[in-house]
Amino acid sequence: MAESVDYAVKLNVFEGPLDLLLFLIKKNEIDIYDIPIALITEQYMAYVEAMKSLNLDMAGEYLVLASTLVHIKSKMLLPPAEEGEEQEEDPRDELVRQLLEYKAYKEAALNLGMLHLLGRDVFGRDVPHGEITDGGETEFREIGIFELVEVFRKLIVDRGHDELMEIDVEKMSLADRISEIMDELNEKKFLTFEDLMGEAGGRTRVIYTFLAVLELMKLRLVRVYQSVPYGTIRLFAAAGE
Amino acid sequence: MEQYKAIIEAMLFVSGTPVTIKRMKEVLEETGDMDIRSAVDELMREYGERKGGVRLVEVAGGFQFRTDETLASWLKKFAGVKPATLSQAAMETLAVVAYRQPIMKSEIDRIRGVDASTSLRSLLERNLIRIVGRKDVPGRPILYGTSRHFLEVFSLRDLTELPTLEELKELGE
Amino acid sequence: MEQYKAIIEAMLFVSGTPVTIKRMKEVLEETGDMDIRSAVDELMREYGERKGGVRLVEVAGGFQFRTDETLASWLKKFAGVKPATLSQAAMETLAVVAYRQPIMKSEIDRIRGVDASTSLRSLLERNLIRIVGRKDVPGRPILYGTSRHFLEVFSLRDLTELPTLEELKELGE
Repeated sequence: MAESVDYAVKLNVFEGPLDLLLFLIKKNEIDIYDIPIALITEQYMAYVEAMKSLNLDMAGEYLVLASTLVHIKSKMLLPPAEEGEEQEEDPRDELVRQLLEYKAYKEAALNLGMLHLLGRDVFGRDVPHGEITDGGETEFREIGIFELVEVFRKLIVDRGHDELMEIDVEKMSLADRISEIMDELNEKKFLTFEDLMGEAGGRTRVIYTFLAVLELMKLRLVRVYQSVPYGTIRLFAAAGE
Repeated sequence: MEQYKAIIEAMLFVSGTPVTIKRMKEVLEETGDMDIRSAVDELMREYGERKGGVRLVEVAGGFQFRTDETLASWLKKFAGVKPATLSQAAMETLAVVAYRQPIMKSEIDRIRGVDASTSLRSLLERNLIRIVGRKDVPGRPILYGTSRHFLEVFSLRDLTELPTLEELKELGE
Repeated sequence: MEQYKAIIEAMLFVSGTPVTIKRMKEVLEETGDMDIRSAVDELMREYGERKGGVRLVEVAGGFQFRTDETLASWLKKFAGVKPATLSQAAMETLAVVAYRQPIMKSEIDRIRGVDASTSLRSLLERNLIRIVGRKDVPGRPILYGTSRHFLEVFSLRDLTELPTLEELKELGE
């Protein structure tokens, strides 16, 4: 059907339900602060139905907004508050606020696109390979956290090191504490268990300190001594001079 | 031309990316910051007055020679490459990150009304945004911000040069 | 400046390699060979008279902007103060150390499938990783971990701010 095709073309250009709603408001030349909910809901639903009938891969967000619209519509049908009662909020307020906010960023995106883009409007010099590099390592890249984790992911996922998949914040907390304890052991001859726990602070940190000591023992990076039962526990760096 | 000015010009020329005053200073140890800065300003003026094909611009905290923007179509023809463009979704996500940084993903999703995963990934891969830390709330969600490369690509000196968001003022944010 | 002269200047600027008159002609279709040649000559003269850091020279049948040869030692110094970048190999090794610390070299080699000696040395030199200790087992292998400087370079408060693989997966692939 010709009309459906028309919808399909348009649907592809919407960046989401808010974008579709803004389009309808503009198309109908409606005041955004006074949206005729019944009309807009009807039109919005027509687009959503068209998407469904075309089996377009429709994001669930479109349906969420559809139900919000229906909800607002039903609220608007309720009789207005009696004189003297507290002024009720317009059921459309939250939606209007959301629309205005989205519209601001949509315009901001357009403004960004109008700047002089490197590689589109202006061009830098294509520095020949080796012109200023001093030989040695060939490929250089800018350092960033995303690059780091992405490199790691490629290494272990793409090369099938499945057993290394899990990384969680707990593991990193442990690594952090281990490194702190080893730093301290470099400066002092030994540390008492009380020293470590005393400086530990919050409860999670106490747990990580304890786990870190166990891990260090397992790695044989520290030796732990106690002179008498229930006496002071001392940690020594195993590799100490 | 004074020698240090010629050295600055040559450094700017061989570097593909913006060069900071600090980096110039590391090379020109005996030249003061003020002298370096005024030589850079002179070069900017000279290249501006020539009205040639190349300009010296201040961008991303440094200085870089770039072609004049009126010649874009000719240079595209010369290089024969189609510029990589960002999708509308990615541009919107980038705008939200730029104006609201540091910001977590859930907040971007809320503002745009759609899931921002795909655009976030593509922006990270293009090094236009970066992970800047975690928010101190339960779950410690990742916070995103724009990168230095973002300033470079959008020809901005720093974030204060972003075009103002008129509508946001109305919202009182 | 006449427009075609500015276009020629811009083409020569963006190209890392010498550009022939023929190639310029392909872009400037309506400009005659003679006009192109005389614009190039004018540019050569202008850059020569300025005595700046850059010259336009005729080389290998084409034309190329090059830095003045008397500035070579300065530019070598400039190349030496390059901002922090890492080779792919070093980046991989750093990633493995960051996420698997404390870790032995043999384990890094196993994960990367290649010998990590060179990248470990360069990371140690750059103070991005450090020796955490020696494992008290036969051979007493060295254990590596990231340094405080690593946290600074990546603007991390602590290691828990590193994103997890789960979080990366949420962004899609």
